[in-house]
Amino acid sequence: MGELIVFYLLAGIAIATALAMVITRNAVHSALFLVLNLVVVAVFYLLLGAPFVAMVQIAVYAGAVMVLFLFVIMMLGAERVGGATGLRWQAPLAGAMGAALIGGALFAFLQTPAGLAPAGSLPAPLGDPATIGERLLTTYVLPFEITSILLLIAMVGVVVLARDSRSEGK
Amino acid sequence: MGALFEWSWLIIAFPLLGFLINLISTGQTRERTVGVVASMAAAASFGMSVLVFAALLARPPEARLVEVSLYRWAIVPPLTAEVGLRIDPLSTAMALIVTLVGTLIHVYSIGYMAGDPHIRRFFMFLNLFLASMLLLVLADNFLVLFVGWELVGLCSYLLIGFWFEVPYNAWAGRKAFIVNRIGDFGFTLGLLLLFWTFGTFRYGPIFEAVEHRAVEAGVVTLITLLLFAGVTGKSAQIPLYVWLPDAMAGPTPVSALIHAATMVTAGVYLIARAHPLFAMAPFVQGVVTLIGAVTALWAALIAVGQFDIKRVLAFSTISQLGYMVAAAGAGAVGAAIFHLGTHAFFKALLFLGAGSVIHALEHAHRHPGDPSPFDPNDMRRMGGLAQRMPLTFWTYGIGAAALAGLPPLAGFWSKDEILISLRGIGGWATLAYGLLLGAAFLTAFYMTRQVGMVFAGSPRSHAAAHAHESPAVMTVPLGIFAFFSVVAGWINAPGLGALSAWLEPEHPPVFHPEQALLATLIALAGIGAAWAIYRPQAWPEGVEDPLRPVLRGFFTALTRKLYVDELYDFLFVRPFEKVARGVAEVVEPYGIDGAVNGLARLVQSAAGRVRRWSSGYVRQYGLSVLIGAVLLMFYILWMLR
Amino acid sequence: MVTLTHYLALSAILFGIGAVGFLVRRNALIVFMCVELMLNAAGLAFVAASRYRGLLEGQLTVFFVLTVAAAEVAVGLALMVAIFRTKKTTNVDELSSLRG
Amino acid sequence: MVPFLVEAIIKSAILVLLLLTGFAYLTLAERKLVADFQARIGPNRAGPYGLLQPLADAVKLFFKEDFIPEYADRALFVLAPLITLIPAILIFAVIPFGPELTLFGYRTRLQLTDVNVGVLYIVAITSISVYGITLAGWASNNKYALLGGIRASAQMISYELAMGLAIVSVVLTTGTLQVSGIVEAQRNGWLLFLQPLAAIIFFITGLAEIKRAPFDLVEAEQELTAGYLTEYSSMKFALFFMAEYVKMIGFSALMTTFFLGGYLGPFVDHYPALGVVYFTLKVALLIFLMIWIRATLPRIRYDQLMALGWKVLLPLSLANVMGTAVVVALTA
Repeated sequence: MGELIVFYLLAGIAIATALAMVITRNAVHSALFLVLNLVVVAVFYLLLGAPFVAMVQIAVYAGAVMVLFLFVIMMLGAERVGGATGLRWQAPLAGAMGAALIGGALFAFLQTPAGLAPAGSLPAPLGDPATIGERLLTTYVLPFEITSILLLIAMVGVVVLARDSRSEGK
Repeated sequence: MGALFEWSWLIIAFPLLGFLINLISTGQTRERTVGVVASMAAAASFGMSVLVFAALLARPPEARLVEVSLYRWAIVPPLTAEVGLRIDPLSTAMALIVTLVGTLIHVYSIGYMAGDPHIRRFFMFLNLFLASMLLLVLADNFLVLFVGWELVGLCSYLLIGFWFEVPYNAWAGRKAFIVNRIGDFGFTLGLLLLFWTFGTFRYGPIFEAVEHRAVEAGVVTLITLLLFAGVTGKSAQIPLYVWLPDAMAGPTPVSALIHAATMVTAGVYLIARAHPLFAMAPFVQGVVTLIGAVTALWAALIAVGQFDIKRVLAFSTISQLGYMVAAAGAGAVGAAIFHLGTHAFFKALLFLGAGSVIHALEHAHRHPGDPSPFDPNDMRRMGGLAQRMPLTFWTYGIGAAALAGLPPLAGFWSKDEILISLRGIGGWATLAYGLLLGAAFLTAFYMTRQVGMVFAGSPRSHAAAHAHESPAVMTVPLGIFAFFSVVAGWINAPGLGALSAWLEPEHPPVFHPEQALLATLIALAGIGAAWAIYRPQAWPEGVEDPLRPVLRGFFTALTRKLYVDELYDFLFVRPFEKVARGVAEVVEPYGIDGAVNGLARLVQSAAGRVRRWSSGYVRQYGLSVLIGAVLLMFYILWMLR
Repeated sequence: MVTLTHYLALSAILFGIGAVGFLVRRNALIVFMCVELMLNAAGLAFVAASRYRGLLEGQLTVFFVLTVAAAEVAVGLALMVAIFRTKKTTNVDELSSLRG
Repeated sequence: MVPFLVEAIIKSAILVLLLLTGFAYLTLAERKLVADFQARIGPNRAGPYGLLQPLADAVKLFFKEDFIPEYADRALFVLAPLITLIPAILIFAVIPFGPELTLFGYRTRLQLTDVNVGVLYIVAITSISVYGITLAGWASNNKYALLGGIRASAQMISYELAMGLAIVSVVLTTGTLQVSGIVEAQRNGWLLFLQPLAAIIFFITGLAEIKRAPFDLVEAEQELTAGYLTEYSSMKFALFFMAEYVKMIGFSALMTTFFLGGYLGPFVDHYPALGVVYFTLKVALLIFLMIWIRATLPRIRYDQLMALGWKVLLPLSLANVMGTAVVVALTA
């Protein structure tokens, strides 16, 4: 029972922050709501026995990715966006489609009896950093390495993209 | 010792490595380095062949078969294609001949090709050529043999057309390739039929099945006929010999390589290799023997009427190949390979000698700066070179004598053995025997004619008068080849019989004194007849060829190669061109282009309408994706309902 | 009793909100954030499934998604800065020069 | 469940109380010490030896006018000090102050929680402590404040990398992500001696992370007036001030835990309470060191700061991680 209350409380916060993020006019506020949402999801990860992923989520998403977002927003002064749009009809259609997506998914999940099964007894070391580390460096070492190369490529790409061509050669 | 065989793939790998090194080396590499690398690769391959040969020799005769599995190429049930090597007396003998001759030609090429701007490409192809031939020879199954076979064809194309800036050379390369393709078409069919019949490409199981008579003779007849079609292409037999004379368009070392070691011998090797199959099809054996004998005579006849120094040798090669094919067809594998080996030496010698002559003439011509067009291959512009190029003359003379079959030179022994092997069989073999005797006479005749025209008398052109001996890097291989042309025959001389003992221990070579006498007499007759016509005293000033007044119209026919090219042109090339032109002028513009253009126009008009969807609004694209996802989801839900 | 369905439903709702936000907002940065929200929702589903199936792979997937998302954000934001330099806007509707 | 909660609440309450008083007297200690270094007397009017000075400061700040600029983002302007303070306090959740001991017949660990991802937790919390300052700068709607905020976050992000890598060296050496495990691994020798380079890097980056001198560019009056603090006054300013000093304590505690053997010391196994004393002494020593540095070194320039972070500390720490990995792999 307590578990359910915690779940609904957190789920409420998650949905509220997500909605707030989409609705609010100010991009900085949006970013902060997203940070809140990410932190709530990290708490869910903790509840789900995945402390490692939860910590990585906070460190990477909240600590790095969203700070980057804030940076760019503040640097560009892009809190509020002006200008015209030629897609006035888009919003209602998008809303309807989103509702259909959520509705269909909910319908599908509620229909499936397997999803209602309670959590089985959890093997103790699941989600424990040592287990994850071992698995990453044995079974999934190839994707792991590929990821590292991907990060390197992204890094180089960002340096190239962000270099101001006007200041080149100085 | 067994471990050595595991490394026998190095025989193929060395020239391939040379090829790769020269491939990746920069254009700045000194040409000397390029040639040395290629020659070293060939030499290393020869050394490895010697080692493998020695290792095989150390084994008792019945254990002289080693199969080395290298690599599983592809498994497409029921086909398992494996790359493996078969080390046995036949393949090692071939490998030795190929690598020895090949190495000497590589060395010779360093001198001959000096100064050519594309020397790197030349040596690359030369190495690849050698590697392909060795792959062909050492393969332990027909599929890999076929790979080598095709690679050899490719390399010959590349090398014949090496100086492709001259349209004739490119055309000659194309001709060689296309004519070979015709033979290969039959060969491919034969391979397919072979696999269909035996379920494998490997020699071992196939020969075993043949030995136990596990397959029908009719099928084998068909298979061998088809394989022989490939042989007529590669080994230049009637009716597909026409490419070989034009293959002279390539640089002279290439001609030597093609004639002596790498290309044309492949067909003979194939017959020898597939001998158990041919043995089961007596009809095909008869066909092969007769075609070989007829080719021998026919080509020898044409050779009499040629003026191009290399062209004479080309027809001579066709003729000599006829001997080998006839022998191999008659089941005398040992005799065929023996002749192949001796022929490799003296034909390489003759070609390199001819190259030396051409080289000298070209330089002599270029030196005084004569602007007039000049064909250094034309024997009518030569003469009197014996005094000016003594080394070339003497070595060339030895090669010619060996080819003519004068004892005790190499050609005498091997030719004799072929003739003997045909004698006792009777029937068609007797006919072939007769034809080959005729060819022997003509061989002696045209070789004497050539030596007379090139070396005897007085110079008939400015260039010939100013020719000088070639450099040592060219004359030394000549000397080596001359040495082998003398002694190579003794390896299988009566009483020694080393090669036969090696290849087919159960058939020791026989020696009939009366046969030897007959052959010698015929050769001497040929030489005498030629000398009577071509000796300098009998040659009046201003006459193109003293034989022309004797033979009149027929001589013209001979110089025109008996009109075979024209015949093929009329029978095949022209009709084909007509069909092709019809396709190009009617089918393509209206049928194919029409369809393509119509499709393009359709796409264009459709795109004009569809592009409005591409509004440039990212959000709209996103919406399309979402709509698609929602529809897909509901479709799946509906399916799972 | 919290079941897998609870988490999947929450994940679906978050994903839907992200999707709608992606389609409705015009600020490129917020559009981008909505993508992150969707990724995050998917991650939640993965970890929940991982928990209820007793498999570690779900968590590993999230780990990889996280790193990829980090790379993606870095490149995406750099692109956005570059675009802003020339176009002086982050309104996605004004970045439609690839119109057909 | 309930006893666990009660225990946690009691522990947290004690912790927060200690931190608040500790912070207050830390300000006094700093002023006194700096005064000594500069041959001054320092505050000495409020109470004996100025011991009541912190109280006086608090009262003064409390009664100042609480001013919010007109065009500021009000909500964030108010929240920013809290967002700054909270992560600073949260760090203490995983720091062990002493070994397991029995208090009033109740066996407990002098640590709020001993999770197996403690080190990751520390990294995560440090990484989000950027927000408060950045937001304070932005919400003030003031150029100086915004520049100060952006400078601060750039500084913190840059130095976080080297700091994280120094921590990675520690984790590699001890083989655990559990903070108590790292302390226990130092029974045979402090990591300061095993990983001197990592310790130095950690100390320098730590100074930059908490923006202590010589890395206090964020508050460089000559360039930015008071940086992100420009528009703040009264209690909100006090909260920022508090966060600064709590971070100082927190960083010293981390340094102690990672490199100075935490609560370990002679006889600690027999008298567990001694652990707390050792811990406090080590932290005090580090704080003294920081004040000393502040009183001694001049502030470095911004480009020097970035160059030091990216071109010296990051490569060094990377090299250190690599070396450590090789040694660990060879000795394993």
